[in-house]
Amino acid sequence: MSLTKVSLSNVVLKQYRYKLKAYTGVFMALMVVQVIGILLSIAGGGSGSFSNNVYTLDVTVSSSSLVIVLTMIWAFMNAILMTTKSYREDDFTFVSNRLSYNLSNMVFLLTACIIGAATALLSTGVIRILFYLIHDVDIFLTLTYQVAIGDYFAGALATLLYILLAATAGYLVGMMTQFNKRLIILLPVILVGLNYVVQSNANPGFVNILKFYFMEYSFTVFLLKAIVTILIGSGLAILLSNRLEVR
Amino acid sequence: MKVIECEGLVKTYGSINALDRITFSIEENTITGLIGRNGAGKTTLLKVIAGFWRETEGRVKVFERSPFNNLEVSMNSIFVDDMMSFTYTLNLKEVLTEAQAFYPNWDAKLAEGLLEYFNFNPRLVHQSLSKGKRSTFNMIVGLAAKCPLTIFDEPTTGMDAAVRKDFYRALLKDYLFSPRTIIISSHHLDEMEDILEDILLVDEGKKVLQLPVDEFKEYAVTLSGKTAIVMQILEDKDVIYKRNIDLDSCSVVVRNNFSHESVKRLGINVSPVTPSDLCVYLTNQAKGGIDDVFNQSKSV
Amino acid sequence: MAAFLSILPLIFIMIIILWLVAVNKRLTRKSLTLRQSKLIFVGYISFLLIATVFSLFLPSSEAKLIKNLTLREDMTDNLFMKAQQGGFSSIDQQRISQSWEFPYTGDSLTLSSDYYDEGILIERTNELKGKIEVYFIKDWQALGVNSVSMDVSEYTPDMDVEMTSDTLMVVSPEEELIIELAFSELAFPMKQMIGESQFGHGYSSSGSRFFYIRVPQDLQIEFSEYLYVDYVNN
Amino acid sequence: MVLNMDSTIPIYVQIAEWLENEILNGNLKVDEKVYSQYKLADLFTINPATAAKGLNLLYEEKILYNKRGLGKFVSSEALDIILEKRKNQKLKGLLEEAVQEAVRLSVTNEDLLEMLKEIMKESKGE
Repeated sequence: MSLTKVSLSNVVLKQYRYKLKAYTGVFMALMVVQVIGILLSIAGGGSGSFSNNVYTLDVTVSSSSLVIVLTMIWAFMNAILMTTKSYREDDFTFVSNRLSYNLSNMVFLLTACIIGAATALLSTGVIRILFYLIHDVDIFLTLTYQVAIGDYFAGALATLLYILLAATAGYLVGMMTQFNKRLIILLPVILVGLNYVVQSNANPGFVNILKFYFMEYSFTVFLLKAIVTILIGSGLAILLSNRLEVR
Repeated sequence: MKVIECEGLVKTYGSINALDRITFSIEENTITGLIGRNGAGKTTLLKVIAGFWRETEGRVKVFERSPFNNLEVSMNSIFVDDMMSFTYTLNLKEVLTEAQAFYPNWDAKLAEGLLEYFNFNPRLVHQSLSKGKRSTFNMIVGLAAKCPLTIFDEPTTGMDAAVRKDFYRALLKDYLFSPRTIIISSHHLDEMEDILEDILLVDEGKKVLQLPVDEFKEYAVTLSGKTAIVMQILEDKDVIYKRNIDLDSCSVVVRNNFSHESVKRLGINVSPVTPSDLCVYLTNQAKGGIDDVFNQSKSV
Repeated sequence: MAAFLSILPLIFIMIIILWLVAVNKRLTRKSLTLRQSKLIFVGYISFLLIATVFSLFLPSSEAKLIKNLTLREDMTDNLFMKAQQGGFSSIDQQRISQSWEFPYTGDSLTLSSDYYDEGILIERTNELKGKIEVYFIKDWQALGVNSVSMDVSEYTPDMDVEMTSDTLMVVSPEEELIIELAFSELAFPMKQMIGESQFGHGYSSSGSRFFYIRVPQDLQIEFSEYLYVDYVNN
Repeated sequence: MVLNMDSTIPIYVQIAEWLENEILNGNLKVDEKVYSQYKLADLFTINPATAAKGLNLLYEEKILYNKRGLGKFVSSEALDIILEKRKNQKLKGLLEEAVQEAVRLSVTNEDLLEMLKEIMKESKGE
């Protein structure tokens, strides 16, 4: 029998398509997580009150922020799970090497995150309707911002990038622990160490890390920061897993 | 052409050498039986060959390539064991369709035919199958993939005798139809020795023997007779295994590299050793075997 | 410790989601096939899409938005100023939400209030003899939420006045007026990209309402210093 | 057509013997093509290399001859060779056993020969 030549992209594509069929649980989990997020958003909402001596304003704010945060956690968790042994064994049943395994995982995660971001953004409508139906309010204000289409897309992309950042973090953490179980203990140490490195006299380190992303108001710079982080994280994960033994 | 070449291959876990400087090669289009006791390093060796595990030392070449993390090796080989896992979202038939996408030589007709022959409900999920059925399904995947290198690691786990027989028959027929390099690891040599071409016997991570089955069968003979007489002629012979039958008679397994006539003339019975017995004798860690344990406990 | 407590719910949520995701794999193992999962998920997405379309038609008109605060006529053209210039009679009658009339023959009148500390205009006039006219004028009320302003005049509470011997007491309604306001805001990444502050909401209110009290020309008026009382320039 | 897998005789020898029997029975005639190693492998569920070894055994004994690219054929002298071989081997083997048994039973060579002559006489007389 003659050897079959292979192209990496071909195998990655096949694995990716296989994963779309195999990992439906990921999307079911997304659904459950987002439904929980929607219900929590309606129940709690962000609220505040404001008072002058004419009247007291009782405010309930609805937004899809919580759904997005939950989707980020979902992405983080799923990325970790995808690095685990049981998922990996599924992969290496058929043709695969570490690189194609990682690349197809990443393409799959990217797809899942795009879907997650899209559904998270779409949940705004549901939240708004349920909010309207459930809360007995005097003033229902839906139009708070005059958002330019461009800004809206920037925001949607930023949402996706946040979810991707969470997924990358999860994937890297997962790969580290797969690579060596002892790295689980090392992880908090690294975080605390990083905390010291980036702390300033005004803020502890982790606040600075959060600020690095969350307080970046320039879309271009945020895009750059997020993409570079994602690339570094994915690259590290690939490097780590390249020495990983499977099955 | 040599499909697999190992030279001084070492695989270490902590301080244990699962493979200990093993050197051998496997020719193209042969069926090799990888024989050894539990923990002899069979699975480790196969996983290194399949590219799942990385060798610690030495050289391993599959299709003249280093197998670890090699996509081409992965594409041209399939590793079948009872731990094979398939996604639970796809039923058996769908899994076969997916597998077809991965393997260019995939024989869909064979896969479907075997699925039907072994009475599988194609709408079931792999996880819901019994152990034996699962092994059978894995075997179907392994055969239908028609990979130039097909590795079966203990493929018959859980199969009943009839299915095992069918499996060996199917394997042989498929091999005749599309010759390829097949490695089967097992500790049930007697069941499959007929379809094998070569036997690779490993023990404690080392190669003990690699021979064609026929030569393996003639590798050793049992000499049995009066202990005094048998002992007399053992001088120039390689003793593999010794067993006392009773006080004054014994049977000894020796290398078959002498003329039987002279021995027979002394009234010693010369009989062949079955390959599976020979494997046991060759890989006995404690010389003497299980009997000694009982003898010792009696003497205490 | 406080920082730890604040991330505690987050950890809690993470554990729940991890459980969900992990258990999901086991749950779906038996119950859901690929086709079923696909169907459910497509259903979920269509539900979201339909809801999004519907949400566009929600009545948001309940809020009277003020497009540009400074441009509105009755805000720039303040009624208080107008009345102070002696233009009370020209004020739109609809703006006068309440009026009272008290017979009064004393020489002096004391003004007092419970919480009210906004404008009181007093017009001395010869037209009135032995009585006092009190008008409550709702000028305007604007509520700002972040960058949006809306007119909430209709929520300005009605006031009451009480006359006891020589004191005119301005009484605020017993029950505090509460405006229930709900609004949906953009998710944090959107706000971040638009540059809006992510933390907290900015509320502002501005507006005016005042009492216009017409008294006989020679009535002596006394009031505590915290009342803002002005006289109409005749 | 079933081989004795548990027999002490190697499979390839059994294959060779089976083929010899086929020739003796007249199932395989002179210059007729014999089964290929693959056909034999399929027939007996054995490795084709084992089957080839059996065929080779017969080829070396000149019972079969090779036609390049076509396979192996029954040679003209096959029958004679087989008969000769069987005589030599089987008979010799039986006699060997007889001698060994005689040694065990302390029967002298002369007594053994005497016994043989008597048996031959008896079978001739019948």
